[in-house]
Amino acid sequence: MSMPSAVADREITFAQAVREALAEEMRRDPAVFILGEDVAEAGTPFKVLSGLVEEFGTERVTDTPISEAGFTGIAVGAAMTGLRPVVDIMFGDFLPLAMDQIVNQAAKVHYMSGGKLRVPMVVRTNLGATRRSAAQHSQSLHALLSHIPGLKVVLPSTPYDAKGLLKTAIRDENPVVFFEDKLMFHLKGPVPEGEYTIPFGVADVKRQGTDITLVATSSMVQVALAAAQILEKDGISAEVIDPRTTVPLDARTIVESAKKTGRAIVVDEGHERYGVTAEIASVIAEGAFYHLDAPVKRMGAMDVPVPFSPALEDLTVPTAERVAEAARALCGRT
Amino acid sequence: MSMPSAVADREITFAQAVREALAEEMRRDPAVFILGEDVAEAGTPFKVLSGLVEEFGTERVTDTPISEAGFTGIAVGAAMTGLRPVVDIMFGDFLPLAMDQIVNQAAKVHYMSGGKLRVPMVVRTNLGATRRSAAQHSQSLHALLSHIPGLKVVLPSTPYDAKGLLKTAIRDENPVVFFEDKLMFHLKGPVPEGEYTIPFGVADVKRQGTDITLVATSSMVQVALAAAQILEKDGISAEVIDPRTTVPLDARTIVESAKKTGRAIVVDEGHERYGVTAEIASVIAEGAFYHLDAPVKRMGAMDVPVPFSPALEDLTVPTAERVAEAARALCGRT
Amino acid sequence: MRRTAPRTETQQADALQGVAREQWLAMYEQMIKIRAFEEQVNELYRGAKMPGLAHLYTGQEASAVGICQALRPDDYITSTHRGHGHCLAKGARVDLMFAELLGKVSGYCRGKGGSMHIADPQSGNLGANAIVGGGAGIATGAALSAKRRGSGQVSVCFFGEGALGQGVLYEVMNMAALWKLPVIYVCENNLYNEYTHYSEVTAGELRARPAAFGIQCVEVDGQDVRAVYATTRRVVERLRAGEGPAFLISNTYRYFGHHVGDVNRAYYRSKEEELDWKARRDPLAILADWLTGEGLADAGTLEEIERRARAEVAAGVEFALAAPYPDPGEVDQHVYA
Amino acid sequence: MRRTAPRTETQQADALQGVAREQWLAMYEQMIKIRAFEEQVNELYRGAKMPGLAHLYTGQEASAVGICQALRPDDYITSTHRGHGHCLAKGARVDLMFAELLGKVSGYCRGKGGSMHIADPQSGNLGANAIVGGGAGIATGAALSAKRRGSGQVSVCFFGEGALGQGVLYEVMNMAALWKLPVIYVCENNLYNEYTHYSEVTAGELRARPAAFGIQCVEVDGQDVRAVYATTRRVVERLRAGEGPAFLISNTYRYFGHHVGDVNRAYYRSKEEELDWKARRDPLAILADWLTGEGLADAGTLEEIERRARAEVAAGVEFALAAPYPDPGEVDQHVYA
Ligand SMILES: Cc1ncc(C[n+]2csc(CCOP(=O)(O)OP(=O)(O)O)c2C)c(N)n1
Ligand SMILES: Cc1ncc(C[n+]2csc(CCOP(=O)(O)OP(=O)(O)O)c2C)c(N)n1
Ligand SMILES: [Mg+2]
Ligand SMILES: [Mg+2]
Repeated sequence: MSMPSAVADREITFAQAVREALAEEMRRDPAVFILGEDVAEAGTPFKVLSGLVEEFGTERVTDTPISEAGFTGIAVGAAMTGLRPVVDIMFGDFLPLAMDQIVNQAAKVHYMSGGKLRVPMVVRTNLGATRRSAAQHSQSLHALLSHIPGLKVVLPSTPYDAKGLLKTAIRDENPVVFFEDKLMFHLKGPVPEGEYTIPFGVADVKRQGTDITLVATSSMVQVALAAAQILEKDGISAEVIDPRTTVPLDARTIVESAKKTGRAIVVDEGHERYGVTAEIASVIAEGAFYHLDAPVKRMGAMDVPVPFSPALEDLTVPTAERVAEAARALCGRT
Repeated sequence: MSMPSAVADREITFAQAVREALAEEMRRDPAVFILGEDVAEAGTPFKVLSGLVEEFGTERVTDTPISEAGFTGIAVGAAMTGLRPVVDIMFGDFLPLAMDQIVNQAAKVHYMSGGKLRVPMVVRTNLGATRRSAAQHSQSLHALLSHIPGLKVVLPSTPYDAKGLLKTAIRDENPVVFFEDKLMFHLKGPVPEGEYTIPFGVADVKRQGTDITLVATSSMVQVALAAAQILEKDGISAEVIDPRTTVPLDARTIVESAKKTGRAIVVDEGHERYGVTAEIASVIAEGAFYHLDAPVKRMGAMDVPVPFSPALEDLTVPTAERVAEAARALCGRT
Repeated sequence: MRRTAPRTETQQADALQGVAREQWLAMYEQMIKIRAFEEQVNELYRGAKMPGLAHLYTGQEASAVGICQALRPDDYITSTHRGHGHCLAKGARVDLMFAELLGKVSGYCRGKGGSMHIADPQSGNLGANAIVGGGAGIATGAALSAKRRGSGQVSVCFFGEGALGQGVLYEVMNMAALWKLPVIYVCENNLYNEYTHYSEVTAGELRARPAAFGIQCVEVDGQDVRAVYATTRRVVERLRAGEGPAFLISNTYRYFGHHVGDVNRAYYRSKEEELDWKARRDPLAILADWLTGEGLADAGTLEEIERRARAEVAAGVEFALAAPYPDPGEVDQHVYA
Repeated sequence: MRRTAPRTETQQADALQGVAREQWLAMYEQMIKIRAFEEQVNELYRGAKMPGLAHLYTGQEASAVGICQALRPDDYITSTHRGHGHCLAKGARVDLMFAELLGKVSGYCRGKGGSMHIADPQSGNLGANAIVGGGAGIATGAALSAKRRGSGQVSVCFFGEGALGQGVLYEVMNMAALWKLPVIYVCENNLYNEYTHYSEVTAGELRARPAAFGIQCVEVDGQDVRAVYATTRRVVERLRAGEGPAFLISNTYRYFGHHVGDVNRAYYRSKEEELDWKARRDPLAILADWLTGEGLADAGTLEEIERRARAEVAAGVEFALAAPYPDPGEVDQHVYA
């Protein structure tokens, strides 16, 4: 069950948290295995999986050819027949290559079979720009997956959440798409030694506040927290809420906060248009309609392919300063 | 330029309108050609393209293998080098197979090349459930495409719009995804003999009204119009607005209408969660914030894979009755 | 048109030794049951009693039956849009299939799947699939799972030759070969992808496709259930011995349209071609001739079998017509497990 | 390790007749320019002057140069994440490339593409691509376009052997074969997909992959620019004659890491292997040896060429470092044409 995220004696990185979750689950359940490109000896280009192949062998940490559709499809079949694959899609940008397997197969098998077949698999992948990797290695495509019934979508924003949510994902009986923020792998945070999981659909109030609600996902949680600090100096008390899973979405916690504060900004690194900010903003606008003092503000990534040049790339993603500025405007303090 | 859609001496079906648009553009510009499965002699399973191969030959109406990714990719390359392909994706459900070509290639080439390369291509496909075709042949996936910068997304709702918008799509210098409603192919409507095109990003007010705004797309426009008729009997005057393109979106017309009526429902056949209704609803909630008398209501398809059984399938899609009911509730008339 | 299988009579005779008369009769019964089943599907469609469409397996019966007879009950299959034959041959019940086709809650998928999505884990059927090539990943994954679990199961991936257009098939064949997975890719070449002859959309030799991954390929006359059965048995033996995947080309023909409404077919194939296959290469006739020729069955026995099969099919239709639709509350059940 | 190309000396000699000394020297210059270019890229990376990463082409120079020398300026290429060599060989300018790598507005893509997306329609370069196999569709489509327009152009699709994992490659090869498109699929086999030896993820024989579609395959020693050039010339001739697509395996080796930061490589390949390739199969040394051996150039000439190339590269770096970044207003330009 969920635990307060701040209480722990040790700090580990986000990458370590992911690795620990995998290792613990693989020890617990021999059906769990990892499939993906350069996951074994290389431990992925991000080195997130380093050491796992040494403990579990290449049977359970298996390098694949560069065949995202193929190995995701293989995972679907393995999941239907008793295994619990964790598939590694090296960059979230490559999800479109495996889209048919995820959207038309994994997400639908349980329903189409009237509940007879199950697909307990995890697709681990990532999101996030500002790494100077250009348009095909920088996307945050979680909105696409969140739109498809049958999938669950997880967006951890701290080492603590990453570990607890990944363990839940692996134990879930459904296909779960798990997005890690590439820029967060080295971020350290408190993670207790002991076993814990975090339930899906339970938002985490990362910071309490009274004047405005900042709903932020994944990479944008730190941005929102930094914005809240800036705002504090201006005498604006911001509440930061991290939904942690877009599907299922903890609409209640989000709406209650917006009702309390009367103002809300939704910050997410996916493109703004037809993205996650649209869903959450309309959930708030509907649920807190009679309590809102200002329109809900959406701040997603710009609706442009991610540019390579640092001079441009940094403009495309919400920053603490811009979020704080928007918050001040919403609070009538400009 | 846009013409009033009601004025024309003849009525043709939606399928005929699509075929006319293609034939006219192919006559006008030898660079235009069609690529897809069973597009030639068969004219597709829906027979929408019947007769084109006879006029233009198999060089310009070309049957492909069952290779959605492959032939979409080929179209991207052809478009970059002087041709104007119109790709036929037999069911919108197969878009995920071509997703990498659309999302990572077609949509981004112009931007990544700093404007040097262009991809003037059209992906013609369809949407719509209630044909008893089950989960893999019934999806309305236009939200996924609408989320990706670099793509334009078109959703015609009448034969008139289909013809004018398809001609615009073919002449556009960008990749355009064109969604036809499968249930509408036999629908007849007025289409003038003469040449016309319809600009993107211009919503069409399909019906004027004063009490509530129904924003509806594609298949749902007829549903909204039928709902408006029901509502008229209840003394509620509904305005029906068809954005016609989700990208670019004519936010102004939509917001102005909502400001006028003070109430809005967004009706769309895509899944509701993280779908098109979310974007449009939040555009309204933000833009008309100070004019709304009630929260914007979203009515998308249920967030379930489309079930086969008629007993279930019909429950998943908004109907005129349910839209009218929601409108009455919003207007405080229950 | 390729109609003979490149196997030697001796090999086949060897493989068939010890196959009892009862088994041949059982295959005959399965084949005729499939045929009768599809006749009823067509009737239901024409009588507007079946929602949507269906793709009939008629003409291809020997392929599914010969292959599935060589499998264990717990071996896996994945099937296609043209899947009724595969499902029945692997052990699905006629009544529950009809119920599914009519969208009834008593159907295999509670009416949620329909004709193109029959799944029956009990008989090893991991589901028909409406995406061409959609079973390729699943079947290969099931083989991976079987191998890891050491269960000795094999996995059979049925698809039409049209699926050779799907890239994912090559991706998974590569991995199956690398990891020596016990999967058979069964390419049922009925000559047409919908309304297009396969040769117009398929470059090179079919057999060269699996060869590209070092996968052994066997080709068989898919109208002769004995050939199909004998070949599959040999292949399955090799798979269970851990020798890695195989590719089986089963040359066959669909008698009717691509789907039930595809009636005017002259623009893509000739009436003569259809009549020729029916007259000379009918799988039921071929087996019946052999059974009677060998004195393993007389006309009466075969008629009795047919009567029984037809009765089962008729009862299945009755059952399905009378069965209830799912409750509206079902609509959002089974989205998540 | 496969190091010899299966061509006969006679064939090569024939093809090379009439190639002037100047052309060999030009190839030498191009190769050394690519090498010097990549050295500078590495320097810029280590000096934290280049944003992001880059994948160096060092060691593979003969492949891009030999192939592009056999092309017309208006022939098309598509390139990969390891694309600098292809782009330069096809005619890109050093300064504009560096500017792009540094995210400057004077770069080929106004700084929007970076190392993995250099595109230069003027030299026929339809773009490097950061999706493995991402150029397959584009190159095939360009060939379709060339054929329809009757332009006589050919299209060259460069990719690493890792792209053999991508299904789309098989889909487009099938269509290229069916429609006899003038496209060459160039598989630069440098033995590694990132950090994994290709043999661990590639079943069967490479040559069997194109054979699956009836596409002719030629294999060449990618370290010997003369062999690469001669082979490509023959292949291009066949393409221009309308004989359909070809597949060219160019056996080569990358000297450095998968990307500039990939320094500790011992877990996937040995130092000895690297040293051996550099010592015995260096494309620059091989050409230099031949040129001097044949008396076509002396050490002084080659040094002069190298000096010139290095000067061009140095000037390019200077230019790029001094060039301005794009204006913030550029960020939402070129989303739509
Ligand atoms: C990915 C995909 N593309 C297209 C279709 C439409 N479609 C359904 S069946 C079919 C032809 C299949 O031919 P084949 O694989 O030979 O099977 P057959 O119908 O002959 O049994 C096509 C194109 C589909 N279902 N899935
Ligand atoms: C579709 C896709 N999957 C994975 C990657 C990550 N990736 C980049 S390069 C590479 C290895 C490519 O190997 P190869 O094709 O042999 O080219 P090389 O790097 O050897 O030139 C991988 C896996 C990618 N860019 N695209
Ligand atoms: Mg077929
Ligand atoms: Mg390589």
